Amino acid sequence: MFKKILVANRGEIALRVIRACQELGIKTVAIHSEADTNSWHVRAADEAVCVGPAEDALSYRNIPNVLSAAEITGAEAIHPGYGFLSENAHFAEVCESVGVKFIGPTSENIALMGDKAKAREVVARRGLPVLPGSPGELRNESEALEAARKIGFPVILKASAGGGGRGMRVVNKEDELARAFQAAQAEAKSTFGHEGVYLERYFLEPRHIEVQVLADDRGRVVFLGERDCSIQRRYQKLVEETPSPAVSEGLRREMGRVAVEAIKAVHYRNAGTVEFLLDKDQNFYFMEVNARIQVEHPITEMVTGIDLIKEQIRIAAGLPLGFRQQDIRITGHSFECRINAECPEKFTPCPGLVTQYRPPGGFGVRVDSAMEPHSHVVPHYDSLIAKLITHGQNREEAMARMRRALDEFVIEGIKTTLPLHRRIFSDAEFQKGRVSTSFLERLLTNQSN
Amino acid sequence: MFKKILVANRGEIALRVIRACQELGIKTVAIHSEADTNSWHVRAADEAVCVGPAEDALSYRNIPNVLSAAEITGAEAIHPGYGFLSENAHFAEVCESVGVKFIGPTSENIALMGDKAKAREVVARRGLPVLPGSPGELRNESEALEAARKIGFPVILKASAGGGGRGMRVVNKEDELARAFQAAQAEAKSTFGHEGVYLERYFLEPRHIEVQVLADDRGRVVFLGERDCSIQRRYQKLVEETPSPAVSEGLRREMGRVAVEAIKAVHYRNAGTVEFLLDKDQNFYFMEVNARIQVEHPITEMVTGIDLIKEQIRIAAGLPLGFRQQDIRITGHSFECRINAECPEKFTPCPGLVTQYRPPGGFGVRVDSAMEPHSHVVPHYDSLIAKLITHGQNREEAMARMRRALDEFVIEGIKTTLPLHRRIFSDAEFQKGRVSTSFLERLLTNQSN
Amino acid sequence: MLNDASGDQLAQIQELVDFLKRNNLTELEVEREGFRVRLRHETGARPAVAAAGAADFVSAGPHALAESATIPLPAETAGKVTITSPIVGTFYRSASPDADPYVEEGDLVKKGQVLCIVEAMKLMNEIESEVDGRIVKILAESTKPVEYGQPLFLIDPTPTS
Amino acid sequence: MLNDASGDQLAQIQELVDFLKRNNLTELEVEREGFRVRLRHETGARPAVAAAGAADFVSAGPHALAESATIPLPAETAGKVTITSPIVGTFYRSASPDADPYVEEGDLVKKGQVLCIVEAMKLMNEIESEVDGRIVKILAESTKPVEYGQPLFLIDPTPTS
Repeated sequence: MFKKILVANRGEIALRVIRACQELGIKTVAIHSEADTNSWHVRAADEAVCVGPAEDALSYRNIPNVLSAAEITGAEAIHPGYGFLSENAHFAEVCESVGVKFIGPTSENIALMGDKAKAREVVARRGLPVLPGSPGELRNESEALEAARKIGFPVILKASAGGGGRGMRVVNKEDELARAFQAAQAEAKSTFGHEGVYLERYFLEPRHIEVQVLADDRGRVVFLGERDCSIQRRYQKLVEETPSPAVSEGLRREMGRVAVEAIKAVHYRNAGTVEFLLDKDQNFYFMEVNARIQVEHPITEMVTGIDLIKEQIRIAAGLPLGFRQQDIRITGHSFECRINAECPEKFTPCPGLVTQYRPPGGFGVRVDSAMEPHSHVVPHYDSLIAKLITHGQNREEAMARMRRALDEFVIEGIKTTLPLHRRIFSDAEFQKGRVSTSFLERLLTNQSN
Repeated sequence: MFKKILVANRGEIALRVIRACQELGIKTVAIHSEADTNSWHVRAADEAVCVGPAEDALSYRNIPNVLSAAEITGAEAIHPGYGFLSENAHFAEVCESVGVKFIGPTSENIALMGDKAKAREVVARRGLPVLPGSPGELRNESEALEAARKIGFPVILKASAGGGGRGMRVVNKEDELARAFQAAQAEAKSTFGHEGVYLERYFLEPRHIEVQVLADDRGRVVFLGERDCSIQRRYQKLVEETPSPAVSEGLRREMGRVAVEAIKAVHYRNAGTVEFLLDKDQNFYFMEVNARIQVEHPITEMVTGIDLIKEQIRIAAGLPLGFRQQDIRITGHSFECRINAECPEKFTPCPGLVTQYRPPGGFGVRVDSAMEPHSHVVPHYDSLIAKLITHGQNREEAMARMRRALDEFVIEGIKTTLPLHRRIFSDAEFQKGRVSTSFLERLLTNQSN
Repeated sequence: MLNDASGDQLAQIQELVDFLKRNNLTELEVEREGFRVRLRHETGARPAVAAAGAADFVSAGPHALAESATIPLPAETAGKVTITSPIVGTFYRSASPDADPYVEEGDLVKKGQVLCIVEAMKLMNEIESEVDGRIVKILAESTKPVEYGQPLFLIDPTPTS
Repeated sequence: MLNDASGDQLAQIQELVDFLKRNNLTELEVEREGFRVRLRHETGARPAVAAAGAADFVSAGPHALAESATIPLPAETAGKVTITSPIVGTFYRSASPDADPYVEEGDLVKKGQVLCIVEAMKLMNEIESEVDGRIVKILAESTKPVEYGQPLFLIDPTPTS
């Protein structure tokens, strides 16, 4: 096992990783920018190294400085968290070349998963259900048209290098395709520096279901149930739950089997998430693999009892998984709310001084946050300031607990998405579990009426 | 189900009950003394009534004012928490007579359980293993001597009406008995107003094991595993865990069976705890039934997923238990630390203004507390200010998590038992689970050497 | 600052208090030309938390009542005696629905004279005046619940010359 | 200060409050010509938390180093230029173990002159002086790790007359 790990991140996920290390008896090194000198994650770690100014490109994403920090502190491994360098294949490769263990998938895994069209092709070759789409990047409009005809309209154009909703175009009819293709290419080029675009079937009101997997060095792969991430706003998740109210026990086993097959097909290692789209007729389609620990990993921990960060570390240290598929038990139900420092109507970031901070407590309530009373929310980074997670014996209890915890949560001085979360949890359709990825847009539209 | 419940308590347990009510959609009424006007439990409730000045005899224990508060607010039921009026048979009886539901055992249950010698007699008559002792109160020295000879020395004299270590005397030899008997009687009289004294076998280094039970109106009784409460100082518990490292699966079933039999023997209703003494040879003896929810109930909740306060409310509302014995699953391991506002060396209360307060967070950590930043710990009440509870897949993980959470817990401005808890959790014998009720005294003695 | 008549001074101190709170200070001391003001504010979450808590909190029941009851200003109470409820119960100004109120505002009362009834658990508890004096204000509403310590009457005591 | 009309006074106190917060102070007392202002601000958990946290925190590594390094007092730095490390790495005062240090305290240096090396990932990064001047103080220890922004040299710049 490692003796010292450098945590190449900030905020709640840095603290999350440090806590796991502390519980494993592993020393930790925090890195930080000049804007984060007083942050909790810096104080929580055994050592801390300033790696650059506030701009993340010069600090948290500064590969030479991050690696130097590992070198001068003698850290044997780096946990990248999510975001920043977590899905940077080059970084994972450099880590490997200088003998620092990258806690995550291999650089080859990251590179392949980063090319979504190619990843899908590999998985499809195994005979697994893949979202109907073009076999790879589309070279021109006529290729796009041919692929769209085969798949059937409506279709959606996406950037190969993309994510987060950027560079996407829904096309309902043939005669809209040419213009949309050009626009998508241009946006992909300008946003991601790569104009590659692919195309897939567009579903109305689908659910976003993802399956958590763990894969060790010896080829053992297990899945830990699914997460329903349908509550999104412009592809940004706001609420997640597990189990999904739309997934039966049989469907769960089937999705799990496909996820494990897909992971094996791409020779994936460490923790990963297989994303599926679930249509109204309970058909599911492989979309991609998220090659990192995800923001919403805690809800899986709540229902399985398995500490995913510790498992990531154990796998990276070369240890075999300590359990088999049949050992995994899903107990109860869990929700997560992502509390962002944002104006709840317009979702514009709202940094500032937190004058009052009182997280909720009690049975079945978990808070993952690096906030403290009098914290400063700095404007340079992601606006996620706290993850509120509840667990209950069933969906109803976990939901009632979330409502109670949301009411109890006090954050003063800045605007947050707490009021929106309270609104979601008092919505009748949400309470019944009848949601799709368009739920939130509709809720917000009703609000303004 | 009740529409409105009055919570006749303060501090963490009042907030605990209010949270359960909120999750059940039940309105709450807080009561408070003049010293607690700004307390969290007062603000958390839907309504609040001041019931008297700071002295608890005139406020939290003031039966007319507490019942009037229920009357003027239209509360249909009263949850007494622990302490204060929770084991006052007269109060339970008055509640029943004025048509307010007392959430707890019947007044007859409380009266019988309050007379420990008699309760033990009733249980013994069922053929259950009871701590060897006098069959009831001892009228004089010769009765005491006769009983002691039958049982065998060493013996311990205890006040029938007692608790918390007051009025107890260990007697090693026959010629010490007469003087000890007189002293115990006198102390019982002066402390509890009743000179009744009984006698029982005294065990060296026993474990204190208690079994949580739930009993509904229809006679169904289930047990929810045991709690090991051996870490005590002068009969005040400081750390509890479940499952007990000293209890095998077979022993657990057997203790559970005896606990359920005992509960049925005394026609007990609602949540209760059957206390056993476990000797070094794995013999266990019934001691008493605690006729209330206990401070340490959260660890049972952590490993069973069952919300004991909600079950208390459901049972009081006349609902049958929603599960059977075979539905109860013990998952993982849980510890609780009682953080008191006390000087950690001498255990003298240490009230004052809390200048900094930052509870720990993250996976497997639960904090039950009504503390907030800038809270005042008032000197009038119990010094318990927070319960820190951890859960893990096994004892090792729950323990590592507790060490991590204890390190993370920041309470400034007052002295607390946090340093002592950190010390207990880094003790090698404790880590191995090799403890008895004399563990803590020994740890404290070693400290001063 | 602070060198005018006392009414203005209060306004000015209020300004300082607002300033203190706005800036989340815990202590503020200002001294000038023989005047010195020192303010301390236990920042504690009180008002903020209450605001963020359940909206129901001030919607119903005796708590709301206590909040909205006419709490006399410090200036009004100077030299006056406040009669508070010694128990929790329901406040009645008269012995029965048909009877006249025990006292009205402006009435002269004697020490030991019954001012009202607080009913608790079907028992009628007569509340007596603690002083000789004149009823300045009745602070609770008849038939409404009162909590322990809630102000019921403000009395201007007769000088015991 | 504080001898104008009261509105201005508040504005001035506000300035002090901002100053207090900007500098992360907990207490500030200003006295002038019969006026005195004292401010306190419970800044939050910083020092307390550090004290309550892991003892290891200041026991090892570059953080401890940064803490214990000779950080010049404000008075010492007035008018001086601090050369900080632009990267994370290991500080060397000379090109090789046998070589003489690039500079010593008291040396005159030219803008662009190499002052030291910071080694990172086996690469030797030469750190140059940003000004002409005299080395007042060397703030880091040779062969020890330095973090981004850590002060390395204090230079008294030559007046550019």
